[in-house]
Amino acid sequence: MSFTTHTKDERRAMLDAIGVASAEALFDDIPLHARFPDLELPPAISDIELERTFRRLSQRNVTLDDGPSFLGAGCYRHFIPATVDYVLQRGEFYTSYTPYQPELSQGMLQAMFEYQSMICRLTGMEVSNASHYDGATSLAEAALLALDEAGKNRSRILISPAVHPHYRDVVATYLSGTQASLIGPEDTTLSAADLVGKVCEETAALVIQTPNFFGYLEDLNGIAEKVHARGALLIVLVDPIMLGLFQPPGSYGADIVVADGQSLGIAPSFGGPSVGIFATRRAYIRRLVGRLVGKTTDVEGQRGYVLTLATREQHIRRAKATSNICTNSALGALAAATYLATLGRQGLRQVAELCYHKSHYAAVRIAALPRCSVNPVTPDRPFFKEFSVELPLPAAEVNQALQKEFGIIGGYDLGRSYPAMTNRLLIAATEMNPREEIDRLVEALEQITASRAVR
Amino acid sequence: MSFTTHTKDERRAMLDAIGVASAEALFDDIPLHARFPDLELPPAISDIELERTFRRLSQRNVTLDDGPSFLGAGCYRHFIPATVDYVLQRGEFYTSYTPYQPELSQGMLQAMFEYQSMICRLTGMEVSNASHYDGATSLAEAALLALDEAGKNRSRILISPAVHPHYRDVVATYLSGTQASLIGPEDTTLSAADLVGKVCEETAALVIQTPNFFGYLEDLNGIAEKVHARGALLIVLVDPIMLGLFQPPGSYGADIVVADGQSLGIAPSFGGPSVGIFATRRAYIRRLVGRLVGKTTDVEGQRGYVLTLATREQHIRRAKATSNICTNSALGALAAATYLATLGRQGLRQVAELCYHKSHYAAVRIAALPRCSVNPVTPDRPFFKEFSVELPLPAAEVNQALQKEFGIIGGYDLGRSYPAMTNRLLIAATEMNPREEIDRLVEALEQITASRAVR
Amino acid sequence: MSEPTLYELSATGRKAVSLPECDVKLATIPEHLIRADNGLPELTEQQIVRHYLRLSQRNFGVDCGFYPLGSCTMKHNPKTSEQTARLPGFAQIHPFQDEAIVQGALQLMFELQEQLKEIGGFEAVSLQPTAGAQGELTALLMIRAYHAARGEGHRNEILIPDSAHGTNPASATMAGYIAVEVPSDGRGNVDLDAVRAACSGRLAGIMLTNPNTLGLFEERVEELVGLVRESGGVVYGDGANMNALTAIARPGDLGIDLMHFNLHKTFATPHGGGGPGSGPLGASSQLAPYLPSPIVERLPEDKKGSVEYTLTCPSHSIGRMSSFHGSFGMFVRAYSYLRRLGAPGLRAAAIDAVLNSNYLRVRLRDDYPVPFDRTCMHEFVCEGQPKGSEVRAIDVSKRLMDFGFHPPTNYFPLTVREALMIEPTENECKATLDAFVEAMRAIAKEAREEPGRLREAPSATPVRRLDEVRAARELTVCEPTLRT
Amino acid sequence: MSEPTLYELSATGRKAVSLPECDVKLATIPEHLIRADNGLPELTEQQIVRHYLRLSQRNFGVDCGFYPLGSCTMKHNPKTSEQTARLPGFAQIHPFQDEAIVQGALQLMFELQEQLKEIGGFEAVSLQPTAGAQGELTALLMIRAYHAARGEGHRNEILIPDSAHGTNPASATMAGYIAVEVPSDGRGNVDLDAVRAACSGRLAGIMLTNPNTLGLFEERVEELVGLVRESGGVVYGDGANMNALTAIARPGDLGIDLMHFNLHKTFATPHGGGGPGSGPLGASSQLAPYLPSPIVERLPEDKKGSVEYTLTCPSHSIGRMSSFHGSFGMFVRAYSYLRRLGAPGLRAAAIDAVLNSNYLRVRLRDDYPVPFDRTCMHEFVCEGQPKGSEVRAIDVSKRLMDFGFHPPTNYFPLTVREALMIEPTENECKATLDAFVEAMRAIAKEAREEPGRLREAPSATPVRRLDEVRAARELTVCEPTLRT
Ligand SMILES: Cc1ncc(COP(=O)(O)O)c(C=O)c1O
Ligand SMILES: Cc1ncc(COP(=O)(O)O)c(C=O)c1O
Repeated sequence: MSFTTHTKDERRAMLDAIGVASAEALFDDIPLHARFPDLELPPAISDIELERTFRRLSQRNVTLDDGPSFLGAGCYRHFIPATVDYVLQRGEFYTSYTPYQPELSQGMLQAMFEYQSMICRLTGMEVSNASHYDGATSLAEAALLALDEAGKNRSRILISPAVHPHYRDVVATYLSGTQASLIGPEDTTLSAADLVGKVCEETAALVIQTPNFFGYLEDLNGIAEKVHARGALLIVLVDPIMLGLFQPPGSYGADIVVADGQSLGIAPSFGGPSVGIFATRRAYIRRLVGRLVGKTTDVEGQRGYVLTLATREQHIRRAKATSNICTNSALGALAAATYLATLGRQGLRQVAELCYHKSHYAAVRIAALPRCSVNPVTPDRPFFKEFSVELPLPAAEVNQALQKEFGIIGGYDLGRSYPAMTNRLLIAATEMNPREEIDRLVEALEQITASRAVR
Repeated sequence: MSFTTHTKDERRAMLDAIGVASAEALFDDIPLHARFPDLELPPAISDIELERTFRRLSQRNVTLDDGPSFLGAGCYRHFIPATVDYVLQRGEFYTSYTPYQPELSQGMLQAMFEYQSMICRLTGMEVSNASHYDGATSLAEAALLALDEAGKNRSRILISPAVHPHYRDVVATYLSGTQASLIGPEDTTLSAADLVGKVCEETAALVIQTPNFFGYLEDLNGIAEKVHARGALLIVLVDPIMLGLFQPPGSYGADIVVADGQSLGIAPSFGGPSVGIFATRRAYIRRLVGRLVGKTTDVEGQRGYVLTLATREQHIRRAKATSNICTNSALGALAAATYLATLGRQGLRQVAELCYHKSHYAAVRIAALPRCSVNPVTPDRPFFKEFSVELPLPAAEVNQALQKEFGIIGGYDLGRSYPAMTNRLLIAATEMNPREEIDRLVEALEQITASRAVR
Repeated sequence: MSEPTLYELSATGRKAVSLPECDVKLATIPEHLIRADNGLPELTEQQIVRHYLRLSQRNFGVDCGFYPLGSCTMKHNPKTSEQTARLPGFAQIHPFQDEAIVQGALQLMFELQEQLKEIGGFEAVSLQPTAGAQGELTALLMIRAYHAARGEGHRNEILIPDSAHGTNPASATMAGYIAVEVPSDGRGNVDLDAVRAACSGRLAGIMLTNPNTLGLFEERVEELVGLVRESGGVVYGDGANMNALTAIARPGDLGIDLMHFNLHKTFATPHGGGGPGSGPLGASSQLAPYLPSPIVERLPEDKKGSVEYTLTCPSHSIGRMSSFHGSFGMFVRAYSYLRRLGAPGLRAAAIDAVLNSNYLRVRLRDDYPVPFDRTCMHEFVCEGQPKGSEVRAIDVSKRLMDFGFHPPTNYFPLTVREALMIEPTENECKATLDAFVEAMRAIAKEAREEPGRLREAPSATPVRRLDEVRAARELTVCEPTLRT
Repeated sequence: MSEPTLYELSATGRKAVSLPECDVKLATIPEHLIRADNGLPELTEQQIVRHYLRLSQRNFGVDCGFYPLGSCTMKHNPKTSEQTARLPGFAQIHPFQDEAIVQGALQLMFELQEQLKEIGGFEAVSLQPTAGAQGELTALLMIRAYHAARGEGHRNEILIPDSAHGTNPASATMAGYIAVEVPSDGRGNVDLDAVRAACSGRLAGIMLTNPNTLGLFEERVEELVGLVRESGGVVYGDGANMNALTAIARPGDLGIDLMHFNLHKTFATPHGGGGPGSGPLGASSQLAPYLPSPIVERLPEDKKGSVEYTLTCPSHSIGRMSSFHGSFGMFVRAYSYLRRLGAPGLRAAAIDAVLNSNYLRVRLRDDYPVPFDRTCMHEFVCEGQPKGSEVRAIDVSKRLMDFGFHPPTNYFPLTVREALMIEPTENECKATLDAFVEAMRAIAKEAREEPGRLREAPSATPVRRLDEVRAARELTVCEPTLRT
């Protein structure tokens, strides 16, 4: 339907002021054959039907609240405190544009400044931008930054094979527009220490994820020194929840830290939108991508905040900008900031601890099942929140059985990304999984593997 | 859990300032035997458990969204535009107190002034208060006002037997503290015209509901004159949705108009909270109950709003106040105001029309069923939104079958209020019931009455 | 800039919603009952949103800042409760649904009743009353029914301390009682001698607020209760001040027969700009049979079918007090609060409420005399005329607004001249309390040195001081002219 | 009053959430990987709520008032879309759930794809890009892959009109292209001769914004498209300005090969203070095989099991552009908007957007010269230096704030001196437009008579004019010291 704003008289008066007979005449510049096409769109529905239609459509999806879920693989179910949506629903925030006019945007600017501050503390870095689209694009931009810093001769990004496969895809797509390329061995069990040896004079950066895609925590102490000694940068991709408890990448010399911020108060929402975290050293501040908020004062000396170093950006520097990003994920950053403020120092640590203990409990119990092995190949490496299970039958089949027979949303079928791993499941356990759910999963796995494995 | 606000040091400093050794010492005035009891309350649960517990508890209820519903009887499922909750979620509104300090409460005061204005227009009355608890208590207060105005000799409130039975209960309870009493014949089919003859020199007011509990529209033209001629007041209880289309009580001389405002943007919520509408003539403004907002100016001549005529109220007049009401239902009035503004002139009329047509469609189709009769006794009286059906078996049984076999929430079992009507169902159809739902109901009734009626 | 009214923003033909076409055969509408125009404004969704957003920004809630409004317990309203109450399983259920399909709602009500019983020390609780004042009225109607049932229907006096809230005497009148005022003594307690003198065969009961509206715990509460009971009266407690006593003392243990709880004070449900509230009523075993209907009961194990919880009517119930089952939406929020805190959390909350209040009392008393200066409970009352000045409490209040604070309650209780009643609640940080003290001290200084500044306050608010006399004289209480 | 930062409000030991005790056996955490302090602040829920409420009140959104920010299409964000996107069935689903249990989500994506195809006149649409700029980059990478597949990988120039948005050349660079700027002609169109001259064997394509950033429809668009196509180039359309053309003209019908849609402009999803957005990409049949993955496909009748909609990868896909399936939450909102309007509603919206913009153009042009003064589309650009004055566009903008309006876009496009780019959108009432005109005229008068007032503006905002130079010099971009 059309929501008429002007009365007939008003419309007439406006057309008269413009000097045209009808509003249609305003479109005379458009080639006649293409003007006013008949579109085959479904007819408009009323607000009542809209509500019903969308409720029904949404009910065609099984939700993560409907039963236990152990899916992770880059998108997690974490507790979201009610403060987050309270803040996100403030019209002043979510209906505003990028804060180009600081005097009318102090709220968002200060919130972004605080976001940057918390991200700096959490990652141990000196500078954070005000957000990127998501984790994968943050990583791609980090690679571009490294390539730029490294100069023409270094055109390889060495990436750990245990980096999230989607992220590797995205980086590869981004690099397809450059002379550079993404390289990395195939063996997903290689640790950071193994990879560092492969850094050479062509390498612009080494990319390590920790915990990696399989859940292993990488011990990165001493890695940065080696990478730097070989003239490359160290890019670390992290799970922000982990940073509540474990060493920040800044402490072991990372040059760029990127992460997906979905875990910080953002609903999974079928994978998007999320927020990309991007933090680096002060040395690279002029090469940073995206918005950056800085503190200043007004003409009366009052504290205030503005977007700063805009000379890096596309709207000023155009073809020479550090990136093309314009719209970012400010509201996601606001959610993350609210989340971090609400969880606070103790809370985030506690969440990280719960994830650690729950996933270990699940791993230990599953490892005890006769036909399952947990974290095969390298069972002794520390892990966080996620681990993989080798099953006696295809993971896809196990997931189906979990869903249909037990009402459980299983783990990520690693065969979807690694053809050699069709029998392997990646399982995540967080603070949202009470023990009883984990026990149900273990029992279900036991039954499924016992009854079906022999085929 | 306890949410610690003060640090240890702060707490110590505060105790020192007060001059006590411990916070417990502040309770020395309490008799020792009663001090610090051990309470047997369930242990505190974490926010994650809280969310899960409440989600599960809520899922033990079948909701009105889960399937067609035809329940009305004073609480209705109407469309609620998204603007309403947008407004209700504004912390500035819902976490504020009664606007005693107008300079900090202009938002709520203006919103209440606008609410009063819209209620006046809608009812055709001159004065509306800023809300009462709900429809039943509004009616009780209207009765008290009438008794007060009528003077000592008139101590009877004559109430139509077709007024909502719960409302009659509430009025009776309220009157139990007075010398007055509630009277009325038993025959629920009596119209206003029939009742007016029973107004006598003991009657303070005649109370008529339109549409009445059974859905009949009362033609009240000319009634007020007769009531007034006999020295009593006319109190009219309405469905506010109806006022979008039908004559306002002010137009036919009502003295007090009351209503329950739940239909105006408030979720059913198991029956509460709602908002009580209370409007009257200007002549009774000093006898009005509850808050009243008036327009004024500030010292600079700016327009502003304040609570006015507080001398009627308990906090000033104490034992001589017009009522004891203090907390009212301001947020409910805000919801109603937002609803009325959003629906607007055309929208409310359209909703009323839809209710009218849908309920008539349902009535006609059900009347055509072999074993059901619609609006028995007086089938020719006009009705709105609701009508009753005489069934060949107990309404309770029919409701059960509707629910269990067809996933339909049926109508109100009139036997719950009128022992002689155990086979009668009160059915409401609103703009929320698409034709297909009504058809499903008709079909279900046909099957149920055919298969079970012979016992 | 003042905000135009909805009617000023309206223009013919605008719509903010789109409703469905009628999908059934049109019925004949009786022409003679139809109106020409329902008088509502016409706006776009954008206009509506902006209007209310701007209005909201002209309003001050606890979410905006410190709100030490005495007697109102302006505590933080947890955001999780707001989400919980909006779950479709709670918001989208009808009071007349078959009990078998609303067991979750009934269980919640039952458990809330149980917890309130335990907290108050009562035999039974009805959730029916929709606010504190209605809880009072309900209690008084029960007392009336109770005496009548015992053949003592002639008892027609209710004692009410002079410091009581206005709803107390107003409720007494509505219940057909004569409100007999009893004075306070020199320590801020109810004057026991006066009570003794007022105890007669006409005594129906007493309405006791404890801690009272001075924020003081009745030092001889049991003696007082004893006096009333001995002469056949019922002791009603106004539970508005329970935030000082949760898990600290149970009114039932002190001999209170009846008491309403304010879920919108003690149990953190929002005040909503004036309501809705909820005023559940607790009763001792003698009074319990008179509680209003319905009450939720749990069926004994052997009787449970698909129905475990059921609505019942007490044996001598006075009847209903509201349209359906009371303010269910508030039950959800209050129950959520209770489950989040548990007994230790409730006690900690009460302790901090009392700690914060005493802290403010001692820090303010040099500038603002505290007439009954002893350990207070969750609130205290001082004189709003700073020492050495002539300004009035209202001026201090208005000036506080310029410092970003909501003022305390003014001119109540009536027993203290220029009363300022201050209730900080347990949620406030020391930093906030200290900032408030600073502001109050700065104002006291101003009051002595440049009192005009107070009388002209506020100046930092959306409007300046408003002319209440004019409002009452002109009585413009709705938009003056009909839209054309 | 400025608002303290979270760190300034923090104090040791405060908590705003209560997390469960660990209910499983504790595992050993590798000590050497643990950190001592994660550096987060510690606050109560009340502090957090107040902090963000106050910050929000220091921010201006479309919900607050008129926001004619050119090129940004600040239209009303319907509140129903916000509710819809929060339905658990949309918000609480994981991108890796089995397709059989997310058919509702896939259906929604499929239908959104279909509608965008129809509106744009394209063969296929991928919802993958997360914003407009990413849509551009995606398109350019597709063009690169397309040429490479045809053995024309040497084509390395992209023509970009001088009025183009900064993201266009920036995207070209990121995609490894040389951005070749083409000038505008005297009527604000792309200079066709310049394009002709730039067409060579090196031409990879052109990035065309139509209507362009002057708000003007390219008068000879088909000729222009023809030129580029003839020399083997691909025509990319920057769809940021589609709000002028929905149901009015389909870019595909005009020969555009690729175009991104801005759901956060044209289809009313909120801008979120800077994001997240969504930039679905439409493609003609030649380019469609290169679209990023995934795309939702509907299975033919005979192949459907429990799965009707499935994610697929186009045959020559360039790969992924974001972590999962794009900004799903925005798809829900945009689809809700589309279903609410339908084709007639979309056309009506475009018409009113253009009507409002032309109305402002003619009413403002006497005071603010409009360099290309012909019928504009949804926006227009004028000079922000009022006739007869010396003030700058930025001063006019800041002064507008004092009148309660958000300023237009400043200094863009670069082809107009002191540019003010004004886009009112279809939602605004005439009354608002008139009030804006009045304010602009009053400011023009001030600019001539008391220009100092403009240079000192704004004065009615939470802060006065801010020192951007200082910010860039000091570069304080996070809280300076660690909390102790
Ligand atoms: C002491 C006291 N009693 C009773 C009441 C009345 O409660 P309610 O406003 O919920 O009706 C109040 C409320 O302000 C109060 O402070
Ligand atoms: C014309 C034009 N092109 C491209 C963009 C970039 O879009 P986004 O901000 O979604 O990346 C914009 C946004 O401002 C724009 O106005």
